Amino acid sequence: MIVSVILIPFITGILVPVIPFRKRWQKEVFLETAVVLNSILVWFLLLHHSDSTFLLAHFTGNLNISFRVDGMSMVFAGLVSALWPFATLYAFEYMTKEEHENVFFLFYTLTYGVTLGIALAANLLTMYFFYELLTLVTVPLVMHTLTREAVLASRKYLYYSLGGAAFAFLGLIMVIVYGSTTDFILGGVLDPAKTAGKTNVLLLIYVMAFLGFGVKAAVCPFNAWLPQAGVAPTPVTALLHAVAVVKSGAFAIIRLTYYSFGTDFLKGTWAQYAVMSVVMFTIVYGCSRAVKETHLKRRLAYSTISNLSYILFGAVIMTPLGLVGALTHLVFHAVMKISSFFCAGAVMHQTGRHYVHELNGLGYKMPRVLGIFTISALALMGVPGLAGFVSKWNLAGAAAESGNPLAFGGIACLLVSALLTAIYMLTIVVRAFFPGKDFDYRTVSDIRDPNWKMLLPLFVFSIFIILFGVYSQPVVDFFMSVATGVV
Amino acid sequence: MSRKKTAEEYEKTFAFRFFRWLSGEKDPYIGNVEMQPQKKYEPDHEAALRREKEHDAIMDKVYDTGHNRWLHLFHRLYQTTSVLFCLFLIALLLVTVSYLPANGTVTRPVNNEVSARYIEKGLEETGAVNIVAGMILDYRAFDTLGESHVLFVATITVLILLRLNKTEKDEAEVSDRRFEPKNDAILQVVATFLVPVIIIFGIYIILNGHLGPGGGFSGGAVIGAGLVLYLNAFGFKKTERFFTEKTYKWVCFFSLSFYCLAKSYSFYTGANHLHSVIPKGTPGAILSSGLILPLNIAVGLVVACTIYAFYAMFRKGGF
Amino acid sequence: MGPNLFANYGEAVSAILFCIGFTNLLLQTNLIKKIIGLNIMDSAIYLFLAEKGYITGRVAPIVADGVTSTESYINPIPSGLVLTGIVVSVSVTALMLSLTIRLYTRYHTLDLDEISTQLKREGK
Amino acid sequence: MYLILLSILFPAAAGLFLLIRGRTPLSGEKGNTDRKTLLALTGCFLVITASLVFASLLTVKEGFTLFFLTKTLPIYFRIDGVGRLFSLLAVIVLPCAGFFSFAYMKHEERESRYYGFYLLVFGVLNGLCFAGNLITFYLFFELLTLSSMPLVLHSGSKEAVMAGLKYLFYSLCGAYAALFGIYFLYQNCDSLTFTTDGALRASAITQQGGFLLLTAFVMLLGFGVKAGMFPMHAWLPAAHPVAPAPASAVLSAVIVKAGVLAIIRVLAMFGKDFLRGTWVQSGWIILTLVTVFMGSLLAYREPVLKKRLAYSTVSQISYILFGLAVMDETSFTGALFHVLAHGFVKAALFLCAGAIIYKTGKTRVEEMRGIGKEMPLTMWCFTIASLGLIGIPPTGGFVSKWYLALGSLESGLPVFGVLGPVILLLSALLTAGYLLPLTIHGFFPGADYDYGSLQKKEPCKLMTVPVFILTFLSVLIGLFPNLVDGIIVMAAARR
Amino acid sequence: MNFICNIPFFSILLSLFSGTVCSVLSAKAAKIVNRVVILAVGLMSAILLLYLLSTGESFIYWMGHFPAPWGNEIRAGVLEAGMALFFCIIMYLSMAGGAHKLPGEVVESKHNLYYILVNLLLSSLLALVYTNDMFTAYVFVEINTISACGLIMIRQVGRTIEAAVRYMIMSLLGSGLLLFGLCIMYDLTGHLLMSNIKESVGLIVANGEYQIPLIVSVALMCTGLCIKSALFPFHAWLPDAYGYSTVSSAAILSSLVSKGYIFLLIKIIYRVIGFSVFNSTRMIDVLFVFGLMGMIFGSLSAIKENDVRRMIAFSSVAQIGYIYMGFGMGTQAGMVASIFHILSHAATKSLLFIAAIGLTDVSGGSRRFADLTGSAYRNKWAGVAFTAGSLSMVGVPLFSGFISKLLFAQAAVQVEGKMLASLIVLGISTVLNAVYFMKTVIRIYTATTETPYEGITFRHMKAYAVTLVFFILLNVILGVSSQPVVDMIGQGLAMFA
Repeated sequence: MIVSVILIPFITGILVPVIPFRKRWQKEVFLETAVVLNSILVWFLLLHHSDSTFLLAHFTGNLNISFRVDGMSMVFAGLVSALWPFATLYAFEYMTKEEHENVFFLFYTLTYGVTLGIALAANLLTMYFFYELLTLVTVPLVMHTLTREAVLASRKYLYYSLGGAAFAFLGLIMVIVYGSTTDFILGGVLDPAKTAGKTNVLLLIYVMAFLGFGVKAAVCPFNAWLPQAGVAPTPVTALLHAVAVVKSGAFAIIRLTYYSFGTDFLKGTWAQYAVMSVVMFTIVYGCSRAVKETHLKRRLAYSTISNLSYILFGAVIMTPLGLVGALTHLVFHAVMKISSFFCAGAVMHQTGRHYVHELNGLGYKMPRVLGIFTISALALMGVPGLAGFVSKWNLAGAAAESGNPLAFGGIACLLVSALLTAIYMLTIVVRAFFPGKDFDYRTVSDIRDPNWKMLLPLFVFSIFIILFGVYSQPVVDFFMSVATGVV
Repeated sequence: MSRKKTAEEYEKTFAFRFFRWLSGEKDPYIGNVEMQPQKKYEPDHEAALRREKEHDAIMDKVYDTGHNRWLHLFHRLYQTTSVLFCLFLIALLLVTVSYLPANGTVTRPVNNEVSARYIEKGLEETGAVNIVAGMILDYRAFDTLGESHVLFVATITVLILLRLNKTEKDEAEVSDRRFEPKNDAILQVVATFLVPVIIIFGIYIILNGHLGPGGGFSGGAVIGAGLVLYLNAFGFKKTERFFTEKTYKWVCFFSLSFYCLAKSYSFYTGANHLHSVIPKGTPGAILSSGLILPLNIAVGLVVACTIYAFYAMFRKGGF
Repeated sequence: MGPNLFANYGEAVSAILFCIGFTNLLLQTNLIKKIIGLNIMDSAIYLFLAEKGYITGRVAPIVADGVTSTESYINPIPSGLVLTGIVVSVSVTALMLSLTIRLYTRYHTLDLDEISTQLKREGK
Repeated sequence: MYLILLSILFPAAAGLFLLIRGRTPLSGEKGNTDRKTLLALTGCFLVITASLVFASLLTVKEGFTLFFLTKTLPIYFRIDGVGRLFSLLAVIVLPCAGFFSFAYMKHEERESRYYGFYLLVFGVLNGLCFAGNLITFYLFFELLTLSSMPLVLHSGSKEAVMAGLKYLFYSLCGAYAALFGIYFLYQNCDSLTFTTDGALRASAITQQGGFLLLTAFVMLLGFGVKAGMFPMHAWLPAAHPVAPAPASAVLSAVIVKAGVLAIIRVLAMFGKDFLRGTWVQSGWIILTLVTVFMGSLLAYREPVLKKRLAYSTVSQISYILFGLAVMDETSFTGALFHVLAHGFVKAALFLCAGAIIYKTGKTRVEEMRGIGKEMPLTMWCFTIASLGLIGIPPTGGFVSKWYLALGSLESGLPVFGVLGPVILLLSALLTAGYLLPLTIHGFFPGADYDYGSLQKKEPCKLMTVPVFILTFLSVLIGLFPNLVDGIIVMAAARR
Repeated sequence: MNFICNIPFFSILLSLFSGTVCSVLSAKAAKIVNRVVILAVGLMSAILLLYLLSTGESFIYWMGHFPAPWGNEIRAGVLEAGMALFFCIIMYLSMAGGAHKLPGEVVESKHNLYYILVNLLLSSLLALVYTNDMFTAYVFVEINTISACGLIMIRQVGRTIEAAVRYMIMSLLGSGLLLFGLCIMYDLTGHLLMSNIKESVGLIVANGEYQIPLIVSVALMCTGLCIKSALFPFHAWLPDAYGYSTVSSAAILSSLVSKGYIFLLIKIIYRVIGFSVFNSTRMIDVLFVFGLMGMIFGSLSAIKENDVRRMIAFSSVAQIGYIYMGFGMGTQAGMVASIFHILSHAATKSLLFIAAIGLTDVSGGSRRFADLTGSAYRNKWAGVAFTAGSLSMVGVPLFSGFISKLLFAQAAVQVEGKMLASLIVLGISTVLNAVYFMKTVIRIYTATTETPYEGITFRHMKAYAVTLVFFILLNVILGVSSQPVVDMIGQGLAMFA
């Protein structure tokens, strides 16, 4: 069952170029059906999960590839499978203007499977395996346009990701050698008997592994790939570089911190301070770069960098509440960012405009898209009543509760970042809706909102943003039970 | 003495900026947050190619040994360090040598049961009077098999390097005629006398390999020297009558095959503790010591041909 | 310094020769000199081996008059090794020489650095 | 309960309705009838909202929780004394300025957008006043910033947009600084519901006292941004002049007061006893005094009328903040009184300035010689309001400043107890210095004034009546401070 | 004695003999002979491996009629048999994959000479693997060196001949040192057979005599073999030699020849000096440091390289650094990792060389990156194979490179003092690997609109494509079911002791 949800996307993806579809809509229906079915299957699996581990294969020694559904997997798998059908729907419309559709959908669907693999992995090795695989299946997507820019971007993406994985690998080794098992167990698996006297080395390796996985999560010195990867088609940027790929990085870090090394081992050590400082710096850095950036998607990408570090900030607080904060932001940010990316994509698709200064006055011609963009912008800023506020509240609350002085500074960083978020998001909104006195409306006269395939996901996402904003209780409760290990 | 500043000067002062901020006239994002179009990324193939060329040019310069001062300096440094390295190595080895067992004494570890048995039982077990020959062709025959193949593979590489194809060969022939000695009367006369002697001596060494100093390699080398002398005196035309590449090929092939097969048989029987049908013969007689004599002959043939082949190759690139 | 440096004068000489040959092989840019270095190096080793086999007052291990006692002959093994070594050395020298010839006919120089420079110029 | 909700949601819904209905940018071209319906609708909405607010002010006693954001964060509404006071100010000023703008906005584009946001602001303000806990308050505080920003940049000129953004980002900066404090308050309080005398846990004070003081200071600074307190005052002089005059009036009279309200709330959360005598108090007083003096000084040298008024606002709001910072009952009363007094006066002044600009197009003070001859009614109102701002006896300003000075002297603070009143007086002198010349030159243009070209330019009723009302109110509370006292006492007691 | 025990002897002699035979055959016949011999030897090795696994004991085989201290011996254990099998597989695939290039690069009349060299190389590799005698090892090292040199310069362009000269010089230095070390060792012990030397060494160590000569001898032998296997500071000859020779040669050289020397070094460590004695010398630290430096500097040079084959060659320097790092750890686990890496690197590097040739073929024969742009679309099979090889090199799970990385890291963790250094360098080196390999992969998948070169389809390169598929399979098998292999290596090492 677990394997099937990973395999179905693989099979579907491979079938896309193989089956000779006569009409485009047939392909669309086929893909969408498969994806939706798979999502339903995933949700069914999550809701009716058993605690048993499914062993797929022995790798070497006591290392094996196995899958299991636990709280964290439920969060991530649920999130991914909820977003994917919408993203696919959106992609159909978006890709009408792009080439080599089949290759695109092949890898796009493969990525679904791989991401689920990361989510459902039962041990560190399996996760690492899918993590590397994720890099590989997403590279063709980044390269898709095959322009020089795209090639440079994907090259950079590969360097960074593989390089990061190399260091994450060291963490894996530590867990294999010093842990009692590589399975994920909340609270960590390190064996105190083995680690005695080696604490500092382990901490050093933890920091390395953190930064290694952090490459995917675009932690500061290693974030350069993400804005560049924005050359990919928007469905990719939106879903992968705002959700699936980068969140896998964050997810992996959470797994590493909470489920492998264990917070008891890490809390209060220099390692925690080190990673927390890095994360805090990234929060501010990402935002500042976003303010400076004039390319719409790249600006959003920088915003993603900053927001990912919110998640990591929650994770490195290393308390259950911190984990709750991280998970909340993991999920909510996904919805907000995918929504804003889709808006950006819709604008690009409809108008071909890529730069922020080209968006003047579009608000009157694409009110739906930009209205939704405004909502997601406000949510990202953290206006109360929208999803972003809840997650920030949880994060900051956890930081304040932790009593860690550096975490207090982290709250300040969050707020500075919120201010910068306001700057870079609202300037867009203001431009779109208040183009200025001498704006010539004729330049936008033949622009209109996109069709339903693009709008439907947008509407759904904005509804979710508001819903999470005003009524997040059940979700947060669920996260709480994940963080305390009840689920 | 103070004077009134001009407006421009004033605008640069701290006071002006402070006051501007105080009165709320400074806009922090004018010029900062304002969106300016960025330059679009242009793929630049030309530049890449140019870079590559420049790189090559630089490399050229680096490798230009005549004119590169740094390279000279580097060479100096390299030479000095090499000499120092050599001295260091000498010192190291001398120290090592000084700790080695003393030379010429019987008590050294070298003189153990191994050499003792070779000397004591060698005659009996191999049938060779020359214990060294017995050792290399019987006790440690695998080494020697390898060794002959070293020679073989060396000739192969020399062939690869220097053998010419048909057209080149003709040219080489012409230049060979022009530059090499030919029809030198003294040489020819002396060679007429010497060559048979040399070759017979070589054959003697080969045949007596198991009885006294000598063996296939040395004898073969002597024969080869005789052949080379013959070639020098009479030229390729004469030698080609009896020794061509084909001859060489087949001689080598048969000798080595024989060597291989014979030794295979010997090893096989030895390892499987089978009785070898090859008789040891009477020690001291020509026809004795089992396989050693035929092997010496085979090796001698190969070596003789190879020595000659080396010479021919070096001189002309063919036979 | 150990006790046997002067007792082992033969080995000492071979060590020095070895190093000279080694350095020549490493250092000289002229290919022929390199080959000479190689030969010096090999010869040093043969000298070393010969010294190993030698025992004062004994003769070469060729059975004379049926005497097969250990006391009368020197150790035969190093001699055998030297024989093998010589052949290897010959082969290698031949190979090196033919390589040299080949390079010389092509580049008209024996200087390895010069050859490298010309090669780089060729660009292939 | 429903009244409160209605008084918040109705204007908001009405505003949204106007926004969506009239989103085409060229709606002005559709002719007069269209505009009339728009005005009529807006008028109705304003009146209905105002009556709803009055009704809720009078009837609602109980607080209620609307829903929970997360388990521990309820959206909670309650009407208490302070809220009532501010709500009163809002419910008077907003309709006045709204009706004023019917005339003023005649020639502007996209009126519907303006009114839409205006109504939104109204609703949000109501929410702000009625908020019963810090989170609810913060929610509306943010929304206030967001919804009032379009009013600032309405004209759409480059300066306006820039000023609007500046306003936005300054306010958000303040709001986030405040949010920083809220996180820690949340950690160290049992609940975020407003109290009167400090909600901090005793254990928290002993353990983290120093840090909480820092938090308090950050919060004060943060909310101080909205109130134009010294280091972050720069948005005010940028935003006021570019906004339409009625919008400036609302900004200056009401929205800026939101910062004051916020600070009162924060003060109550931390408790005066916790802050009194600490470095936070002294630092805060210094900031307010600097602001008071600096604002007046800047206003004094400013040639553009609306900008001069803006600087004046900077200065005056810090009067209020000073009153709060002294943390004395009397000065607190003075501060609350000044909220009302300044609110009416400043609204009146801005509306006058708007009328002048609308009629004559003059913006700089030196152009306004003889303006009193052209627009006598307006200028009379302007003069009376000026007197109120300076603090000449019959007006409300006198009463408030009296209380402020008195409270400061009573408080027994070491240096500031005396220094405060001195600076207040100095500032009052400066106020006189920057406001009265306008009156003097307006009515007595001097011998070389060309009376031949003089023509009456008195604006229409829609403009004058709101100015009258506001001026009248400002005098009224000065003459009969007891009218307000009731509310203020209630506020001081129940806060 | 079981008949199967003759297999090592048979396989060595068969390949030697086939070399001789090829000298009189035509090119075509020689090729067939060559293939058949490799296959036969491979098959025999497989049988031997199975036999050894079933008995679980190694055996000694007399080369002649005389027992241990007198006669010559060869010895076969699990590790030896496995290596022999693996070498045969790699060699066969390399020959098959590069066969189509041979006619273009080598004169027709010299083809049979080429096959002679390959056969002799195989025999020397087998002898190095099986031998139990130091001097025999030396002799076959020489055969190996000369035939490798022949393989380099069989394609006669200036570069290869120069490279061959450089290769020969370095190799001869190496052999000289090896021989000298060997002589000293002989002087100290009086034996040439490995097992006997080991006994004597044990005695020497126990007595405390001759410490300095012993260490110097070990150092000389190690240095000699390091030079021959192109450990970092001695790698100058390598890029040209691998980069310009004909493709089969490059594949064989990089994956087998240097590995033969390394395997000999392992034998020396285990069977001659003894693992513990070796570890007590400072030699392992030296190896460790140079290994680490090789990992870094090899990769750095590869990054700077503008020629795809030279880049792959430089990558070999880095990979050999990995192997020596494993030696340097001085633990059994490190050794297992190194040996596994020998296998994995051999499988990967030859794949890369052969895939690279496919790519350059469809780019007008140029190896510059600028010309390779988009070549993976022109030759899909080579593109995929190159990608797979690169991923393996970078250490992506599913491929063999990952397992060796895993083993190295696991081994490193167990060594107190060297853990951090090796882990960090491992990480950095992976990053560097990623940089240059992924650069290439992206480059070959970058589409170009106008290209003067024509693509090639499956029909024109069946053998080539099939070879590539086999290579990839080999990689994946090593990567997925590595456990048996690792077990086997452990078992083999246990038999060594």
